[in-house]
Amino acid sequence: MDQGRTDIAPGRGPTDSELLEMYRLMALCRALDERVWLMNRQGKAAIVASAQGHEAGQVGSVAALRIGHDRFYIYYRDLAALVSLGLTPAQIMSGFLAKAGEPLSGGRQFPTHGAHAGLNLVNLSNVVATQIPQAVGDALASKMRGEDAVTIVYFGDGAASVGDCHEGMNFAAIHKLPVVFFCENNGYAISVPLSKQMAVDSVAGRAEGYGMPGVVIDGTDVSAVYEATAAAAERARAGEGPTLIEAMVERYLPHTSDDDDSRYRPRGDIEEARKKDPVKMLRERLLADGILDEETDERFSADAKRAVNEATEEVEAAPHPDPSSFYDHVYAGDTGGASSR
Amino acid sequence: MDQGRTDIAPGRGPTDSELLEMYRLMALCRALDERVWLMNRQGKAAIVASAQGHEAGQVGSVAALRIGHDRFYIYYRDLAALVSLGLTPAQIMSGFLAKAGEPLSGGRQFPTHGAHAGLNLVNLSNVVATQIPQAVGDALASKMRGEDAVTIVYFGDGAASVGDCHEGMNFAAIHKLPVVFFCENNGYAISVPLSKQMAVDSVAGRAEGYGMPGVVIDGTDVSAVYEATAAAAERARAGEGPTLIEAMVERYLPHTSDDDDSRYRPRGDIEEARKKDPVKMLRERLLADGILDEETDERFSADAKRAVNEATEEVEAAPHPDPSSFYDHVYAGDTGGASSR
Amino acid sequence: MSVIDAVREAMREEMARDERVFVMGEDIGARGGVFLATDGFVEQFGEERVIDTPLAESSIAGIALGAAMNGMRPIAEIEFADFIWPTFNQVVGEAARVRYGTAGSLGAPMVLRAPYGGGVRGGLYHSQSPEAYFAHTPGLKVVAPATPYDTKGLLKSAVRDEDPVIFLEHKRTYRLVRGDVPDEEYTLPIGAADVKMEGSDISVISYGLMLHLCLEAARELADEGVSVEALDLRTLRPLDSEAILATARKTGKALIVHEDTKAVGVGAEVAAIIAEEAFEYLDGPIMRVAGPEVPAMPFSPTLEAMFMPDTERIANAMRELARY
Amino acid sequence: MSVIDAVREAMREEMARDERVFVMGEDIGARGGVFLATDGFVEQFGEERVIDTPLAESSIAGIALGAAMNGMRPIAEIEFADFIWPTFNQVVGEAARVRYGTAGSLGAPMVLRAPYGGGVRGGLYHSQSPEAYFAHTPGLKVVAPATPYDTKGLLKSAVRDEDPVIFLEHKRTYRLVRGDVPDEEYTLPIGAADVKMEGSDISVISYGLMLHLCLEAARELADEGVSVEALDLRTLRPLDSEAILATARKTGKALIVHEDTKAVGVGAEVAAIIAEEAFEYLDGPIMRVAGPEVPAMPFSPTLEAMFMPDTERIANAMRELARY
Ligand SMILES: Cc1ncc(C[n+]2csc(CCOP(=O)(O)OP(=O)(O)O)c2C)c(N)n1
Ligand SMILES: Cc1ncc(C[n+]2csc(CCOP(=O)(O)OP(=O)(O)O)c2C)c(N)n1
Ligand SMILES: [Mg+2]
Ligand SMILES: [Mg+2]
Repeated sequence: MDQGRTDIAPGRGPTDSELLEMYRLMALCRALDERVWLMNRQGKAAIVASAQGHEAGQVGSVAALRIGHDRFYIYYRDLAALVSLGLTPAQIMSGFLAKAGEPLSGGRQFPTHGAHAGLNLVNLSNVVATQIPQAVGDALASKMRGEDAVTIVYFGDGAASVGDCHEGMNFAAIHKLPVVFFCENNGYAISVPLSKQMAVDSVAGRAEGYGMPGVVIDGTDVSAVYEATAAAAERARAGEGPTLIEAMVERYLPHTSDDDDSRYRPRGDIEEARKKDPVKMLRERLLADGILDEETDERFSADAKRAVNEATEEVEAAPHPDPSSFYDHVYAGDTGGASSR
Repeated sequence: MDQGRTDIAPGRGPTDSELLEMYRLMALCRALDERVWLMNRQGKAAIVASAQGHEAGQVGSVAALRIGHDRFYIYYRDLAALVSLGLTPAQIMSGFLAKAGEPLSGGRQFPTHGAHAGLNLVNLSNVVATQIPQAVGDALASKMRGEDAVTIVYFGDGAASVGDCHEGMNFAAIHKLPVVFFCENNGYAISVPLSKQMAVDSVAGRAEGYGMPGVVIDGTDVSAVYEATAAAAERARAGEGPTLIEAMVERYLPHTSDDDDSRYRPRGDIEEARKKDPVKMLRERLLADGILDEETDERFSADAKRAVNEATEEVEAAPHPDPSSFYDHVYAGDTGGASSR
Repeated sequence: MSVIDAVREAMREEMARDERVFVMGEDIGARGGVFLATDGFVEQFGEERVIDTPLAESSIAGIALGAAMNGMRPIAEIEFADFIWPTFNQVVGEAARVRYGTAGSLGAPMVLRAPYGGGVRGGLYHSQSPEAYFAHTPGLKVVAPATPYDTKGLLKSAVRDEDPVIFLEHKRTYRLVRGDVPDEEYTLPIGAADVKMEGSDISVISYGLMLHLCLEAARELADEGVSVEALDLRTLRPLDSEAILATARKTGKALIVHEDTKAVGVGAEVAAIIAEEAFEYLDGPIMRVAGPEVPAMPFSPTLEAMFMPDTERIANAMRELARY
Repeated sequence: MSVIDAVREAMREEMARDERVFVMGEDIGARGGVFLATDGFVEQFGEERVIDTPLAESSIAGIALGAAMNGMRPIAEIEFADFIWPTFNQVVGEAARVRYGTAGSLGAPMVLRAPYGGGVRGGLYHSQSPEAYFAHTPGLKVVAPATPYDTKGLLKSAVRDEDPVIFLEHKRTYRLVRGDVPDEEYTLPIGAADVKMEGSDISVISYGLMLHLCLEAARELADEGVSVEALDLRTLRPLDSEAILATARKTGKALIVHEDTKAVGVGAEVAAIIAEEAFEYLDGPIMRVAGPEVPAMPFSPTLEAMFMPDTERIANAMRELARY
């Protein structure tokens, strides 16, 4: 943790094998991310929001939680969280191409959006910050039933300005709900820099005003992320309530494939940021620490490439959703093509 | 100031004659307040929200500002602010009885609601916290035109939970707008106690998270209120941006005349609070300091009583608004009874 | 039993029946709700299931939604419908699309209750009728009952419904309207209108408080020899278009009455359905009596009276229609 | 000139003309707006009058309202209409009532611009049509132009209007629809519909993107010997009921077309007005072609196509109506 803020105990760190697995996931995600961006440029994927630069924050936090048990409210930039949760490249890519059988929304929603019941994964909408009170309500439900699931909710620095963020955090603190607020602060909301988003330089500084701990961490360092998340989850499970983690990250690419960041972002800015590329940094560290060897690294690369290639082929060949599914699921019981009114 | 919080310089205090005038206004307001409550119990006033217990906060803050120049966004509990701004008891009472010629909304709105252009006074709606971003926009307008008006916005502890409060404060801090956020913390939002409203015990503690100073003051002490407001106004005029003042006050009566506080509030609670009655405390202090003498005090009492009696007679005799005014002012230019569609 | 009693008993029974049901909102705990809809609940069910929330409507809806997506069945109270606008993003934008946007993986079985309507000296901000906005929104269900019997049966169905239901209670009916409610448990189907009075000359289609004024006007008309059929919509989404068309076809003359303002209101849809699908049966224009096109109901009694449709206006419209 | 150019030029001219006019919204500064509606503005007018706001729509509306009440004329951009729901409380609840609730002491001369509509692979949250909600609200004006000429003239009028105007720009028309715009300055009256094609057999009433599909379908029908009159509503509140009634009385047959979902939509009001006031002139049912009753437009191209009304559906409805 960069600036541990106070009453949050240090969490346990990742084991070597966990580190290795996180690196594998980050490399896989990066390969997938580059591919879908390319597919957008080829006119195949209508819209892409890239996670490049954010991977350590997402992978590190998911790794510190219990997949299939804890609960995940993510947002559009969380491709690496999806990969970490175990969605396959083909499943994810089928969202980018909105193909039949897409697991989250049946191709109805933007890529990565929808939900996955088995994974306790929700990415309901594109509307920034709506997930925050929803995640709080989700945690309330777990608490009411006496379950020990922790709900983590991801959001950006822009989202922190929305009223729903305030209302959700306040409620979670009052009821000491098992929530981890995970802010991926990349310094931009599309083109709006942090200095126009807030008069302070950290979202985590607001945590105290709600009565919960807030920590600022280096979001490019998986270990720091893992530790902070583990500590927050422990607090949550112990009934001590929510924690706000602010992971400082960088957005390498434009906001989405529709954006042109040269209109507002100094080039040097990104070059500078890329020096702290979380995937490269982790690779170097694991090599140095003897946790990763070149051979394994090459295998990871090759596997990632193959998985992404296979996914591309599979998904490009897949059919579009059947138009007759259009009227399904407006209300419970709506299936089979009948209009609801 | 009880707990000066940091970077806010102490403001100037009220002069003796200002103190005396504030006392006169507080006593007048109390008499009016008791009368309209009575008129509700008599079935004459449909709804009353009382300011009893809040008077020092409202009178002290208005006194520190420039009437007719600075700008006031108040809420439903701000009867004493209205009295301080110079509305007559008859004008105010005409709102409680919704009579013709009522100056703020023509009897269309709940008592004390509407606006007064000459006084730069806005109390637009009953919807809690909506006035906060409005006041921020109001201050933005003054700043854009290079005017030195300060906008003060009043709200309760409940209002602080609303998203609009967060969004408005954040914007004001970013743009260093000349706003004073004046929270009248009476520990209740109708029946909901502060402990269920927030996990902390002060709203002002949130100011830092926006990048502005926040102070907690004793809202039953006019001098403390005056000083804090004067200091915040000076900051605002100097281009240093907003301040959040949290005045700790007590609500002596039920939330409104529709409420029954015995359902949720321990009796001892109010009795305890009444020991710090701001009107009585100021009276005693001014008598002790020789600023007020018994004779003047009796004159104030008699004047207040007479003004309230005269207002009652005048307003009870006044006609109801002409039904033909019903279609006026839906859009600009709508007057004379024509339907707008 | 009064309407507010019906609301209370429906919730009490559903909470007793199903552990997943809980209530949340402002002042619903010790205070028992500003209209006493949850009077005694905190004593009976405890603070965990009777949650006094902070003053923050957007999150009341958002938190209810999150709890619903995670297996609970929240009933959230919006203290007055006038304060429901902050929930729009979480309700119209989010809850209404949960099932569709997840292709059925998740649902949002939540109820948002709100006292609405005027004629209570509520002024601009305690008198509003928000039904048209929600009735326009696919994915929501909108219920607006008029009697204690319908209120109880429909609220119980709303709580059991798998989809988000906006449940609108006309606050003037709370204590004014009384009626029999059976001791045995029952539910009523959402989406079914109800003929509250059979007739053959003209149809009046209404809901909520206005239904009662329509029935009063219909009784006046009966004395004048005009037979009025009164349809109570009860549910505003989905609208029971079969029942609407049946009565329109039967009498050939339709009058729609609501307190909410006219333009782009629920009455417009009822008129459009009839004009589109029962055109051949019509013997007169489709008429509407509705709130006037002003932003809200004023506080002054003289001005409030200008807003509220009354029995006289309704009876006059019936007479005009009967003359065709 | 394209529609987006018309938007930009209208704002540029009004900002140059009146110091009180300023723009605010997300990404409207250096980025020039996500659709480039304010491209070059920050360079021309400076950061004070071109305000990149935090991501917080409720306050964008609330701050604009406060500035408007204090003498300014803000134009606030909501990045996509899908994100307009958080403004509902400040717009529907507050801005719409400022003049009425202060008996004329204050007004709210503000414009809320929003790109809306689908057919752009926008999915559930970048395709929505929010007009019905605002068109239901007295105190607001709602403008939804279809051509560059109308866009420029109406946006300039909106900025000069003394009351709050919701200005809806169909994002698919931004670059697709081009047209002549005079060099000289002009404004167009809010509240006036426009006959875009004269005809005598049937009337088609529409607005926004759908107007263009209606005109295309009308040209098809002309080849088949059916003469279609096409009315462009342009303003959705206040509706130009005279123009609606004039065309309905002229042809006796009305088809209303909009992309927004059907129930309780703007088309319902148009149908209701005709059914109420032009009943004697009608030779056929009042028909509607509108978006289907699903919560929103899906992202998949095959599913998106199911949502969007197209020329074929419109032409078929015209044929059906012509047969009466
Ligand atoms: C309520 C809302 N307003 C505006 C948008 C348009 N929009 C999409 S993403 C975005 C920026 C979000 O920034 P941030 O929260 O920092 O997340 P990041 O994209 O940087 O990860 C904006 C303005 C939206 N989706 N929702
Ligand atoms: C948005 C909104 N929600 C609910 C209400 C109903 N209501 C009116 S006053 C009030 C409590 C406000 O408490 P607080 O802000 O502390 O002010 P106080 O009355 O204590 O001065 C509530 C819940 C409202 N007017 N507006
Ligand atoms: Mg960001
Ligand atoms: Mg309070």
